[in-house]
Amino acid sequence: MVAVENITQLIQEKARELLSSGQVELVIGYQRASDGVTARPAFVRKAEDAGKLIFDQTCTHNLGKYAIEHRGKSLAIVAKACDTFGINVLIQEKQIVREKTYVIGINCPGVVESSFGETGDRLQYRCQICQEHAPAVFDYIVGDPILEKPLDFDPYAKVKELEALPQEERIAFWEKHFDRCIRCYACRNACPQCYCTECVVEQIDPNWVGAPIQVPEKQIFHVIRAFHLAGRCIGCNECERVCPVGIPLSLLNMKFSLEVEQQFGYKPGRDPEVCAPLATYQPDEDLGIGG
Amino acid sequence: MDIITRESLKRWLTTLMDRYQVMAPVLAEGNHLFRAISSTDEIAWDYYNSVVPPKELIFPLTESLFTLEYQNGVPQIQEPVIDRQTVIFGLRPCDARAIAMLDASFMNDPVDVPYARRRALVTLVGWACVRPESPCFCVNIGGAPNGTQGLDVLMTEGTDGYFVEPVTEKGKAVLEGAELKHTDAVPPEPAALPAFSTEGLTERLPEVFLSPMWQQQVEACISCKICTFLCPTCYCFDVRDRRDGEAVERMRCWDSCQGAHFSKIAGGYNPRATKTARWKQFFYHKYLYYPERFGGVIACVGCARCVRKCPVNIDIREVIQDLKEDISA
Amino acid sequence: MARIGVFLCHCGTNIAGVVRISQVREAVKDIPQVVLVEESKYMCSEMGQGGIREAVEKHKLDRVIISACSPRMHENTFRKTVADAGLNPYMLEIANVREQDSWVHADDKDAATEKAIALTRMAVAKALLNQPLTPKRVGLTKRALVIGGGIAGIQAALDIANTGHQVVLVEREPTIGGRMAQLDKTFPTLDCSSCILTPRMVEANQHPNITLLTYSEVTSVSGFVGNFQVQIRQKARHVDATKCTGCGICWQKCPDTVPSEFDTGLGGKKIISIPFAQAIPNIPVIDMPNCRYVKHLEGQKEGKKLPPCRICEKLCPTGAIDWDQEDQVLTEDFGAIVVATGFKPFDYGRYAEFGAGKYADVIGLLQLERLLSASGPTQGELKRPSDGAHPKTVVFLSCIGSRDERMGKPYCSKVCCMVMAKQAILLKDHDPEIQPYVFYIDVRAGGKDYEEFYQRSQREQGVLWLRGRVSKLYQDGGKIMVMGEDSLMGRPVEIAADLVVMATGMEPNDGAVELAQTLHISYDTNNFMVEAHPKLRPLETNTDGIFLAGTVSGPRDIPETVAQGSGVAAKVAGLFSKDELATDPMVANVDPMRCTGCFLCSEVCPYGAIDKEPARDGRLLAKVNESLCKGCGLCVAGCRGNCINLKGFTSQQVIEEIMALCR
Amino acid sequence: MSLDYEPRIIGFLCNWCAFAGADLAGTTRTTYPSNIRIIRVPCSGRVDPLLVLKAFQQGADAVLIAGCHPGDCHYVQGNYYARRRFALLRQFLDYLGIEKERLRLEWVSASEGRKFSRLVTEMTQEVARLGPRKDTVKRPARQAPVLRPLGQEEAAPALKGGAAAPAKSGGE
Repeated sequence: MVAVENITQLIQEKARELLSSGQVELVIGYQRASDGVTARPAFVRKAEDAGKLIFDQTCTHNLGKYAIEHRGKSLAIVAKACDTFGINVLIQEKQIVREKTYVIGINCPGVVESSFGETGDRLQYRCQICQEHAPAVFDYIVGDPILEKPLDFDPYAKVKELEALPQEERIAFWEKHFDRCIRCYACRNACPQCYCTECVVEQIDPNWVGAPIQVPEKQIFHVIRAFHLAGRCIGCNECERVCPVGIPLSLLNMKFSLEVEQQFGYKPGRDPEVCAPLATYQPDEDLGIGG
Repeated sequence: MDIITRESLKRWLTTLMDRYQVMAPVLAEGNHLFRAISSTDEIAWDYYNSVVPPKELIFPLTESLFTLEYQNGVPQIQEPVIDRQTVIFGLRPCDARAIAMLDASFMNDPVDVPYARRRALVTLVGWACVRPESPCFCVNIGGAPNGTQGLDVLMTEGTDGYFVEPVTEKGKAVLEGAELKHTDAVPPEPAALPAFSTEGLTERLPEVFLSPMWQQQVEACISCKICTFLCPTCYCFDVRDRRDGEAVERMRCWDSCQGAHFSKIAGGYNPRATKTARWKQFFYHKYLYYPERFGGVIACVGCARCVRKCPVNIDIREVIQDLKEDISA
Repeated sequence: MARIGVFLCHCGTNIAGVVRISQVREAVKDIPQVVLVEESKYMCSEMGQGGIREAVEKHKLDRVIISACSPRMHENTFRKTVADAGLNPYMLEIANVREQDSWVHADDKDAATEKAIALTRMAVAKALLNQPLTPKRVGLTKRALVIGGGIAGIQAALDIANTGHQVVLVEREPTIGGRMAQLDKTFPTLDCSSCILTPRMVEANQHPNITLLTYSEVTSVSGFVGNFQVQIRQKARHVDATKCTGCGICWQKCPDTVPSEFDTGLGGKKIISIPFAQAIPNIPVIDMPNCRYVKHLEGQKEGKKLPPCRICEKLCPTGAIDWDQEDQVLTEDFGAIVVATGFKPFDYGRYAEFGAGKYADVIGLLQLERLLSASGPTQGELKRPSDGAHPKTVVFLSCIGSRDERMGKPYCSKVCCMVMAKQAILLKDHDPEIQPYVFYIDVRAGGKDYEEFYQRSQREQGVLWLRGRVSKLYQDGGKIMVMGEDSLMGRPVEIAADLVVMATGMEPNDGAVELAQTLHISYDTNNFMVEAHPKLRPLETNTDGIFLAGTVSGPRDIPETVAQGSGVAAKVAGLFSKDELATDPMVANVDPMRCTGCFLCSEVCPYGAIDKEPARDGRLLAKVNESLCKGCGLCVAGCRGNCINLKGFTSQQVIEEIMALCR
Repeated sequence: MSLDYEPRIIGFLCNWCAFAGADLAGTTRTTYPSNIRIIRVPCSGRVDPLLVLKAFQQGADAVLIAGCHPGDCHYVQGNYYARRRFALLRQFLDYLGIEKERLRLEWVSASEGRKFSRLVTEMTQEVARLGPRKDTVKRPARQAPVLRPLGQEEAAPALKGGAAAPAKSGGE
């Protein structure tokens, strides 16, 4: 793994400073998990507790989720490069107030694949394809800048492979995966971009999806989830990470990312001032619609 | 004690398939799950435990309770037929014990008919855990890696086959025709698990209901339903009607106290609006309410699925620890 | 439980001849909530409607389904019917079994019947969720804004003012009058344009109910019919209107001259000047960038020494020159807005083959008007721009920027043919030796006395009309060589012309699109603003309270434009005859329990109808301004959380419709 | 017209252009296949993609959304948003196995009755050619396999001494 001790130390110091000066009332970061090897979210309110904060390549969680939960408070949040894109989206969508959110941005070396009690050196796929290791928004930045080098492979390769399959195989592919879904909604709830008071898939009136935990409903749920993330998903891949039954959700999100990028030339979270692709239009664009 | 070689075991299972639907752990895209099998080759012999507990085979994620249909103006009510004899093969003692707990809640008066029907048709052939590892903690909560409770047959993998221990008459019946050989050898003892005690928890939970500890424990909770859906002893469900033209199908689907809207009542009031309140419900149900009703039995079997799969590593073992400290404090 | 009455219309044989009504009756009568199924030969007839009214009362119906012609046909009729029967008019649903069933599936009675059943079931399914809706009532400001001080705007302003209502007339230029003021004479009567226009200008200026805001532009519009708030920027003239008497000393003595827009660049104007003699108001404007004093001041910054001038200031008897004057922004309330921003002539410079505007003696219609006009740069003496010589051979090219896909101008500008005829005749009047040639594609002479006028130009004046296009113009010494063809004779024609006139078509004025966006009204692919209905509502837009007059919505001649000005006035007067307005109750509404305050809704709302309202915890949540909302439902589809619904088209209702159709 | 497969097509038509266009097709007696079922909406921009998903879930073979031509939207810009939404959704559904041909957004003005009927004819044939849906989004008509009148089977017995069922310790 990349050496990140100094990052841990800098985060701790900054947290201490922010809390003792009263500039923020809460620091959201990472701490060591109960398995002793991976990380989990930490919520620090007292300067003396700042010592438990850590950062290493097991810090995979996107903490933006909690920024929404604690909206209104003045807080500091530890955010990897991709997490800061999420924060931008939340600012764009008026879910958090920039001024009240102190972002401790990290020049992120990428995080590794890990599960309870297990971790290793293998970068997560989303980090293998990452080409923006520097935070898009921050008040304080830690970690050495990372040299961006062009990918020698197509980040969307997996999506395109699937696209290339014959229809029957694609259907079979998704059926076999959605068959395992138990509608625990972990994918949705882990997503920092999902913050609806009452998600449409749980609404009874109107009954958009229906309660049955069966393939049609499960599939509709996943389509809606992915569609509602179209032009908003910043690829943190929390959804896929938390899925207990290993559904390749990134293949759904990345399909939309691909389309949004190709059709509208838009990447979410880079600039909160830019209008989201589904909230704007070009009068003369064609998009293969209308005859 | 009797022993059966792996080969005869396979033969036996294959013959069972004529009379029974055989469910066993299989590897589905890298996830161990219980599924109906048509060949013993599908069985994941090396599995540790299934992601989704086998309770889903008796208490399905979604089941149809009845269907109401207008037939020339007259409403007709029909219910699904449940008549399939089933063997669940290879489940772990913790999950079998959990099923016994589900039985208590579903089959006591008033009896939950669909559950009872399905349950009556199921025979449980379990596998002892020979090499249990942390975070499993069955031994600390009244279970054992080779416990027999809830099982009809217990099998324990040995060097030259599986030790077979019929537990119930049902178990004996299902073993008919199995090529068992007597042996003097004894099943291997399971590896030891880190020990901690859950003594006195139940009794003292009422005192700590208002402790700030609960809030701290679940600060990171994202209100997903993993812990409850993967819990072998959780059995909450939601009853919904599905309309199809003028026909209505009433179905029940798994639900979870961890879902933000689970407790919402007519008019929109939600008595468990905070995740702390929901988390407390989860814990109190397992460690206080259930025991109060069912002879002090804690409705947790220490399978640690919740620990392994929690997206934010809320570790019930830590909770128990905190609780002890909080109580002693 | 709901009590639904289903009424099946035969529409004579229009429906019953194809759809087996009895089968439809059988299929719907067993729906639990349906208490009554009735048929009528013509449901819209007085008898049919009477039947519905009786049934509603007799059977205590709370919802009515009418399976008949398109709701676009009779929805309002039947809403009134059920309202008369004491039901809320919105408890009605119509199944479109004529236009969208029996008439299009006449070849397949089974299919048509099956579809009629499906559509009727669908209507029932939707109606079950209908809620009584009641329009909201709002007051209105009986004061009109007219944008554009051309003849259309002047006419509208005068006619509105004469109904006793206040009018503000906003004109971008320093004077009102518009294009008509630039014309010499008008066809087919050949009466002098300014002689008939200027009295109207004066009248508008003196009318007690009219406020003129010249040299002003509308910068923002908010609000809705009856209650618009409009911001108007009054540009600085640097002449104090309250002091200026229009004596004219300043523009007589001002040392510098620049090309005059009014004279289409052919003549000059002083730096401080009025556009033309009869300008209203008669108050000059200083062309600051070109003014010596301003240059002097700027020079000082860079340390240069330039003469300060300030002659106008020194000579002005009333001290009206005000160098420090700044733009004023006024905010005014109006109940109605008339858009009459007119047209501009097409830029013939875009035709490379015609010299791309390089040849001085190739001019447009408007330039020729100025050259012919007694008040023009040449005092009406016809001199060609290049050398001031008197042209003898004048060639007109028609359809310049009209009926020309290449230029993205597929439409006909309607007046050019007549203008050419008029100008050709005028040329003859000026100098009988002139020989006008007109290259035309077709002659469009639709209008009272127009054809006769065109004939006269040929017969009495010997104007030569050649049917055919001109392929090329090029300069040859003092001549402009015109290469064309006479398609009637079927031979090429080459004419050595002294002056070539481009019959430039009409296109919307600069800033028309921006204005349309400011007003939230739609404009077509040619940037002409769009009428609510091309035939039946030619003066309205799709935004209530905003009206169109004149060439802003398409090419027109003066009579038509004036007629529209008066027509619009009638519309405005009609609007102002009410004391309060009812708003359409089919509007969106936000569920504050669900709203997350992301305001995606307000980003997609075309009408700015989403207000921000603080919730208990201080966060801003969306709230629909029902007076602004037009019920398009963009916000509904835009909202991820399904926190917004559209009354009359709720998601629940559409889902029920889908389920009814998919069963 | 007879097809080897009779598809069910749900049409969401905007009230101002497409729905009027469909009416015009009727007024001019321009016939087209009856497979389409029309739902009237104020604007193509009102059509929430979730409604389309609902239609597919309920078993529609295809969905047509028709609105005013770009620039002609009665609500100025509704069809532009619709265009973006459905351009994305089509691609995505195709990815999941619902062919692009099954979801179309088209422009039909109030004067284009013929275009509408052409459109429906062509779409119906196209979808008929595709045949029934092969994806798994579609809800099967009924869930339970075999049904019998309620309560004919004797209810299962309660546990003997159920309360004691689980033992405190499952050890040996």
